Amino acid sequence: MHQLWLIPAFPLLGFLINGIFGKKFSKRAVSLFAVGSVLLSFLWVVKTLMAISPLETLYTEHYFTWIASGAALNIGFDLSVDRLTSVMLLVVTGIGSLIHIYATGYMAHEPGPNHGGYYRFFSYLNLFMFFMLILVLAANYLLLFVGWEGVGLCSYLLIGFYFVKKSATNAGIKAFVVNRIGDFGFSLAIFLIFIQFGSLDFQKVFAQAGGLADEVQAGVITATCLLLMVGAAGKSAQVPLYVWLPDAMEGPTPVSALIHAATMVTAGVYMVARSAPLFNHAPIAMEVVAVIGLLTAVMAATIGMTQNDIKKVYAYSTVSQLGYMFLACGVGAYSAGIYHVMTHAFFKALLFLGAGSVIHALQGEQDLRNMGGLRSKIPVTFLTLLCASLAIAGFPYTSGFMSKDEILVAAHHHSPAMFWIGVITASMTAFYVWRALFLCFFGRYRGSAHPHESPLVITLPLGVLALLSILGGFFRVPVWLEPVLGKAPEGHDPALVIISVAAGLIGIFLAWLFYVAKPGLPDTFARALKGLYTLVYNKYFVDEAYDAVIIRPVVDGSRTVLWKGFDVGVVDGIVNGVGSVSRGVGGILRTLQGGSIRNYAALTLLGAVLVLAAVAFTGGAQ
Amino acid sequence: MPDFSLPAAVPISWYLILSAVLFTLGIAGFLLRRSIITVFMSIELMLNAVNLTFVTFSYKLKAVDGHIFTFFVMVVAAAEAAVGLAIILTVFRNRSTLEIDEVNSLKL
Amino acid sequence: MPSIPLDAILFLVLAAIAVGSAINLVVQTHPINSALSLVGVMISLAVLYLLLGGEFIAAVQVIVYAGAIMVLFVFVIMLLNAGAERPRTRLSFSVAAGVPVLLAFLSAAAYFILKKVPPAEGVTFGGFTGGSPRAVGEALFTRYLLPFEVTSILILIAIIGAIVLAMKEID
Amino acid sequence: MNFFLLSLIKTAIVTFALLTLLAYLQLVERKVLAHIQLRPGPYRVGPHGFFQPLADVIKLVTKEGVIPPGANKFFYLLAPVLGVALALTAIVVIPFGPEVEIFGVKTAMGLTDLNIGILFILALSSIGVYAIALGGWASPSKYSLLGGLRGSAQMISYELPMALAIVAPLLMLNTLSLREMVDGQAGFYFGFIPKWSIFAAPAPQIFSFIIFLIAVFAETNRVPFDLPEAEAELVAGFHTEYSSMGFASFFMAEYCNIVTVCCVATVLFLGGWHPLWPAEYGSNYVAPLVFLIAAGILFYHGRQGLRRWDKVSFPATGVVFVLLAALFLVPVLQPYIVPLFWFAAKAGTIIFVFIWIRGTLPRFRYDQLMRFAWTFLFPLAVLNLLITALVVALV
Repeated sequence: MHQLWLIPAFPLLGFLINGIFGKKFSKRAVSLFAVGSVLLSFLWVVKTLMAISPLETLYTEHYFTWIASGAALNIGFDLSVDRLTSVMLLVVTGIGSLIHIYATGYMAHEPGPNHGGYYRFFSYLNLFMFFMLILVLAANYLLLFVGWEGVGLCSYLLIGFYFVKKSATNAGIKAFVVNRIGDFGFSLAIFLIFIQFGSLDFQKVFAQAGGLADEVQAGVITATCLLLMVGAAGKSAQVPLYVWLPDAMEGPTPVSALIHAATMVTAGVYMVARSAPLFNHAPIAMEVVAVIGLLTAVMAATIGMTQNDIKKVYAYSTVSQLGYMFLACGVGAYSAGIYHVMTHAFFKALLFLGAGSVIHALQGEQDLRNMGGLRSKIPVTFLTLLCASLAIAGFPYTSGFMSKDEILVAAHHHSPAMFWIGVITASMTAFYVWRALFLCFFGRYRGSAHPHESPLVITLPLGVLALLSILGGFFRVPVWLEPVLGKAPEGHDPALVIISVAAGLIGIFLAWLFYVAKPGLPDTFARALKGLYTLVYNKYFVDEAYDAVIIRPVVDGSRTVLWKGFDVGVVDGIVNGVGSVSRGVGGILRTLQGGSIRNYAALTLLGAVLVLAAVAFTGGAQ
Repeated sequence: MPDFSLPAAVPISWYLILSAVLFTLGIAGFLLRRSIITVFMSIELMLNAVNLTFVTFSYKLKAVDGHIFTFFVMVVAAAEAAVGLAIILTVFRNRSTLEIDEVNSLKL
Repeated sequence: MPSIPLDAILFLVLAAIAVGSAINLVVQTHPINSALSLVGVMISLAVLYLLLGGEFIAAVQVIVYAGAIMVLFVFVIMLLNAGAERPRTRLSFSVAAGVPVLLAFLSAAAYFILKKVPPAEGVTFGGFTGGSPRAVGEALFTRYLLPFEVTSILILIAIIGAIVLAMKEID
Repeated sequence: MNFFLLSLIKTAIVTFALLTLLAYLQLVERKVLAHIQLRPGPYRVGPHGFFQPLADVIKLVTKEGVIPPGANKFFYLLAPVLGVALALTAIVVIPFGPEVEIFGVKTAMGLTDLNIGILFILALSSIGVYAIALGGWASPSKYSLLGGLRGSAQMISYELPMALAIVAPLLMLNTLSLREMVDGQAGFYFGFIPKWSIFAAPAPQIFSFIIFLIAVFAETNRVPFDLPEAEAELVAGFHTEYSSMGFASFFMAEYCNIVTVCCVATVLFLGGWHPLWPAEYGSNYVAPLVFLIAAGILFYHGRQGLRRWDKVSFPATGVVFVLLAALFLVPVLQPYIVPLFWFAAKAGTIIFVFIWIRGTLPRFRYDQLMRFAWTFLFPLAVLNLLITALVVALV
C-alpha cells in the first residue's frame, strides 16, 4: 500500500479545517492550512510516484466496498495510479500549489466581512482540489463521476464567489445548468457501460471492450462514446456547450486559472483519454470528437480576436485550446492531447495569473482598451506574460510549440484538411494572444489607476510558471504515456513544423501590425467587414440563439403548462384532495384519539384481550 | 367433601395467577384513577407483577436470568420515577392540578 | 413434626396481603394511601421473592423499590400536598369499557396459565438457591455486563432529566 | 434443642437487654452531655439519677395520648409503631459474639444470621424513612410536615454515601453476612495488628469508616445533622404533635437506630468481638482492669459524695464492679463474656462519640447539609470505593 488516499485527504482536511474553523482564524492561519494542505498533497504525489515508478501497469488500492447491491453491482472505493494519472496528478497538485500561493497574495485585500470571505475562498479551493484528485485517482467511472460532480460544484461556488454581484451568481448558475446537460450525457454513458460490461471498474471495462463483437461495437460502444463526449463537452466547454466558460470569468482570477484553465476544464480530455480503449473501438465517435474539437478551436479563436476583456480573451483561448486537445484525442493521439493538457496548464495558468497580476496592478481594471504601456510599470508580469504568449503562439521549442506540433502532426496523419484548419487556428491564436499583450503592455497608458508591481507571492508563481511554459515541453509526455495510450502516429515531417511555426509568427506579426505599428487598422477592418465583425464580436449570437430556442420555450412552457396548468390544477388538486379526504377520515377517527390516556389504555387492553382470545381459539396454546 | 388441604409445595401457577391478578389490578388503577400520581403508581404495580413472573420463572428454569431482568426493571422503574415525578412536579407547578383529564391543552 | 404446609400458608398470607394492598391502591382516593398500599404490595412481594430463592432481588426490592422509589412518590405527594381525588361526575368510557374488559383479560390470563403451566411443579423454600448476591453479581458482571453499563447511562440520563425538569427557572 | 424454643429464649434475652439498654442510653446521654457542660445532669431519682429512666418510662406510659384534631389517624398512629418496629428488627442480624456452647447447646451469640444481612439492615433503614415522613405528614402541623420532609430527604440523601461506604470494606470481606464479616476480620498482622477493616491490607478502610460515621449521623438525625427535629426552627420536628407512647416510640426508635448503626460499624470496621491485641499479650485482662479502675474511681468518690447516701451507694457499686472484674477472671466464663465485652466496648465507644459530638458541634443549616451530602460526601464515597476497588483488584 502506498496510501494513495492521503493525496486527496490533505486538501479535504484543509477544507474541513478552514471551512469549519476558518471564520475564527487569522488570514495567515487560513493561508497556512490551505497552501500547506495542497503542498503536502503535492509532496505526497511526488513521493508516491517515486515509490511506485516505473508504473508500467495500473496500480490500484482498494479501501472499502462503497456500493454493493445484489451480485451485479459492486462498486469499491478504489483509487488507482498509472502513467496517465501521474501526469494529471502532478499538473493538478503542482499548478494547484502555485495557484494557491498566488491566491494568498491576490485575495489579500478583498473588502467585506472576514476579509471578503478569505477563509471561504480557500476552503472552496481546497475542496476543489479534493474532488479533482478524486476525479483523477478514481479507479471506476462512478468514483470519477463523484469527482466530476464535485469539481462542478466547486466551480459553481467559486464562479459565484462574489455572490453580491448578480452577474457572478448568474454565471455560476449558467455554468451549473450547462454542465447538467453534459453530466446527463455522462451518467447515461455510465449506465450504458454498466449494462454492457456489468462493471464500472476501468480495468474490467477496458479488458472486455476489446473482445466485443463488431455489431455491438457499432451500436453500443459508439453510443457510449458519444454520450461520454457529451459529458466531456460540457465539462471541457466544447461546442455546443462552451457558453458557460467565458462567463465563468466572473470568478476571482486564481479560480479562472486553476479551475477554468489548468485543471477542471481538462477533465473532459482526461476522461476521453482515460476511455481511450473504448473510443478506439468507436471510429465514428472519434471522428465526432475530432470535428467538435476543431470546430470549437476555430470558433473560439475567431471570437477571441474581437474581445476587449483580457480575461474573456484568455477564456476563449482556453476554449480554443481545449478544442485542440479534443482534436488530438479524436485523431487518436491521446498522448498528444494529454501533452497539450500539461503544457496548456503551464502557459494558460500563467496567462491567467499574469492577467490577474495586471488586474491586481490596475485595481480591478479588465478592459484592454483601458490598458497599455504597462511594460515598464510591471516588468516582471510583462516578462512572464511574454513567455506565456510565446509558448501559446508556438514559438519553437517552447512548451506550446512541442505539444501543438504533436497534435498538428497527428491531425495531418489523419486528414490534411484538419491540419490546415488547425494551422489557421494556430495563427489566429497567436494573433489574439499577442493582440492582448500589445494592447496591454505597449503604446500609451490609457487608464486612470496607478499601476504597481505585485508582491512576491504573486510574482514567484508567475516566474515558476514562465520557466515551465518555456521549458515544460521537454517533459516528453507522449513517450512517458506510450505504455498506456499507445504510440503516437510517426511521420515527423519538417515541412509541417515549419508551416505551423510560420503560422504562429504570422499571427504575431499581424498583431504587431494592427496594434503597435498601425493602431488605426483594426477599426478600418471592422468597418470594412461590418457584418462579419458584428457577428464575431457578439460571439456568433450563440447565447441569444440558445435563449430564443431553448430557454424561452422552456421557461414559457414551464410557466403556462407546468406551473399554471399541471402544478396548480393537477398537483395542487391532488394535494388538496388528499388533505380534505384526510381531514374527513381524521374527523371520524379523532374520536378514538380523544386525548384521554385512560381511554387509550382501555383500548389497548381490549386489543390484548382480543389477541389472547384469538390465540386461544386458533389453538395457539397447546 | 372437596379436598381443601394445602399442597406441600406451592404450584408455580399460583404465583403466576397472583402476578396476573396484581397486573390486572394495576391496569384497573390505571383506568379508574385520575390522579397522575396514582396512575403512575399503578404502572409501578404492573411492573412489580411482571417482576414476580420473572422471578417465578427463574425458579422454574433454575436460572438466575429472571432475577437479572427484575433488576433491570427496577433500574428502569427508578429512572422512570425520577423523570416521571419531575414531570409531575412541573405539571403541577404550571397547572396546579394532578387530575390527568385536566391536562389536555394539546387537545383541539 | 408432621408436615405443616408452611410454604403454602406463607404464600397465601403474603398473596392475600399483596392483593389486599393492591385493591386498596386502586380504591383509595388519596394518593398517599395508594402509595403506602403499594409499599405493602412491594414488601409482600419481596418476601415472596425470598420464598422463590431470590435473596438479592428481595433485598433490592425493599431497598430500591420500597425504600427509594416509593419514598420519592411519598415525598412528591407530600411536597405537592396533593389532596384526594374529586369524586367522579360522569361515567367515562375507560371505566365503562375497561372494567368488563379487565375481567375478560384476567380470565384469559388465568386460562392460559392454568393450561400452559403443568400443575405438578411446585415451589418450596430452598428449591432454588441461584439467587444469592454472588450468583446475581456474577451474571451481572459477565453475561449482562453491557446491559448493566447501559442502565447506568440510563440512570445518569434520568438524573439529568429530572434535575432539568424539576429545576425552577432562574430569572 | 428445638430451633423455635432456642430462638424464643435468645429473642427474649436480647429484647430485654436491648430495651433496658435503650432506656439507660438516654440517661447516659443526658449525663455525658451534662458533664460536658459542667452540670450534674439528672440527679434526683435514685443515686445520681440512676432510676431516672424508670421514672421517664412511667411518665410516658401514663400520660394521655393526644391525637390532634385534623390528623390522619391511621398514619398518625402507624408512624411511631413502624419506626420502633423497624428499629428493633434491625438488631436481629447483629452478631454479638462467637458461636458458643451453653449447657450442651451450641449456638451463636446473636439472634440470626442472614447471608444478606447487611442488605437487610439497609432495607430496614430505607423503610425507616416512612416512619418519619408519615409521622410528619399525618400530624396537622407545618412544623411536623417540614420536619418529615427534611427527615426523609436527608435520609435518602445520606443513604447513598452510607451504602457506598459499606460496600468498600465488603470488597475485601467478600460476604454480605455480618457474622462472616466478623469472622473475616479475625487474626492479626505480624501477630499484633488486628485484621479489622480499618486496618486491613491492602486497602485500610479508615475513610470508609469516617464516611460511614458521618452518614449515620444524618441517618439517625443526630447533631450536627438533626435538622428534622431542630428545636430552634421546628419546635420538635416530625414528632412535635406526638405525646405519650407515640413520642416514646419515636424516641426509642432513635436510640435503637443509634445502637444498631454502632453495632454495624463495629461489625463492619472494628472487627466485631475480636480483641484489639492477641490474648497471649493479655487482652483477656483488659475487661477486669477496666472494671477495677471504675471501682477504684467509685471508691474514691464515695469518700466525698455530695449526698449522704453516696457514701454508701458508691462503694457498693464499686464492690459490684470488683465482682464483675472477678467474673472476667473465671476461665470457664471467659469465652462467653470476653467477646461480649469487646463488642460492647467498641460499640459503646462509638455511641460515646455520638454523644460527645452532640455536646460539641453546632447544627448545620439545611442547605449546607444537603450540599455537604451531594457535593462532598457522595463524591468522596465514590472515590473511596473506586480506589478500594482498584487496590483490591490490583493487589
